Amino acid sequence: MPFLRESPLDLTGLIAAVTSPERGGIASFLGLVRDHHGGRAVQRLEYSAYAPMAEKECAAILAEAHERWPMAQVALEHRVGALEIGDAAVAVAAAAPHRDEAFSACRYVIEEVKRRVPIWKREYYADGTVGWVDPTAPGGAVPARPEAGQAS
Amino acid sequence: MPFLRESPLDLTGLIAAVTSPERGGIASFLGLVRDHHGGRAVQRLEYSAYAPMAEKECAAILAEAHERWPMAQVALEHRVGALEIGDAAVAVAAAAPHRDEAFSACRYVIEEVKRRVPIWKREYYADGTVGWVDPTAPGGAVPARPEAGQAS
Amino acid sequence: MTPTSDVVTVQVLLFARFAELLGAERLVLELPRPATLQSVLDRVLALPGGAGLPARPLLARNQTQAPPDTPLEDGDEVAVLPPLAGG
Amino acid sequence: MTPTSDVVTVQVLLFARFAELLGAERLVLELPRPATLQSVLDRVLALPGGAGLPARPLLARNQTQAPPDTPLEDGDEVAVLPPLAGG
Repeated sequence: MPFLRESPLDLTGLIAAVTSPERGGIASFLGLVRDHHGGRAVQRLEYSAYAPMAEKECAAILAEAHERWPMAQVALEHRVGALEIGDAAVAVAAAAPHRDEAFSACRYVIEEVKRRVPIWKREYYADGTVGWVDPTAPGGAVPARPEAGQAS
Repeated sequence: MPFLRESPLDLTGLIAAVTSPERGGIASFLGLVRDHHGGRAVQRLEYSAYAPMAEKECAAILAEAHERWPMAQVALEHRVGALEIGDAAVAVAAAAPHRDEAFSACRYVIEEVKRRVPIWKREYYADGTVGWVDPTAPGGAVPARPEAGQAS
Repeated sequence: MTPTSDVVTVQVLLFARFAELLGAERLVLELPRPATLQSVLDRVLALPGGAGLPARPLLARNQTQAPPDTPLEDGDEVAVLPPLAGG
Repeated sequence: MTPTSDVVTVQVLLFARFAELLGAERLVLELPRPATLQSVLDRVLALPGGAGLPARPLLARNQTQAPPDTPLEDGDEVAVLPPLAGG
């Protein structure tokens, strides 16, 4: 079961995968491609990944969630490749007997995915420029200068 | 748009209703009917409501969420009537530009629904008894004595 | 009924276990002025089956939760609410 | 290559903006023993385009993040990771 997907994500399927008669609370998260970023209009984007490491990190994150919330069952998918505005980039579903565990496990997984999984995002802006998103950059994640003419 | 529903809940529809190109983070919660409660096997249950007040409370809760997280859009449904194990009893979807607001708004709404909305749950147990769930009862929500012979 | 009537007539709604205990989902009560939610509760507790209710259940006036000392007007809708169990 | 060889050969993977800056997604480097992730980074920073990289990027050895002083063995897979942007 790869966590990285080249086809559209399926939150309903993830929810079904974690549901059981004992686990009555299901918290989920869906991250969609927004039409703007740092004040710039985004038209589309591409996610790329260091796939083998990304798969290992995702598995490790789910194992940690299961260790911290043993009653919780969590499923995760991350899209890679070309995405349009409104497409789901990441989906997490966490089921547990009680909602507190479900929310905590869901939140833990999405935070760790953002923090640890080697995935990169290239945004294509409405003005024709492109940029690699850098969440660690001071003053915003979007490159200050257009990169349209940059060699690749 | 009534919040109380006599037909199956539709989380996918709720998510679609709150989604927009600016709101890229969607947190949701689904509460399903579990097969046990307080150590007793549950076969099915019935939710009843003080419908006009329940509708007003649900609307008030969403208005409060919108006031606290102005960028968030939240949708809510609660099932009433006869439910089977695994059926969705409550569904909440909260979309916002950032996941922190989405999770906070989603959590706020489900907590307030449980705290304030006049809805009652009658459980039918595997041993043939029935009971009204009382979350405020000391030592558990399930009636200690069978009520099978009780007049209604 | 004139504005100077010395009684208020209210509709009382009972739900779930309370409706079962009292064998009714709806009552019409006439109460001497000044009437409050507590006046309704006292009457309900004194009805057959009323002893099974808690001494301080949640109360609502016109579909909004309210404290027992809330005054009532003629035509108000009062609800006596068992412990909530939604969600 | 024998166990006593005085060099280690590692594969270096570059991603996203770093791959663009260096014009390559994969390098094979021979490094004198003892080699560490820092040794790889020093070499990468000295390549054409390497000056555009940050001085302390995230590094991974065999698909696990590791600190710069991590020793390398022959055949290791090293990755130089731009700021992560998943989720």
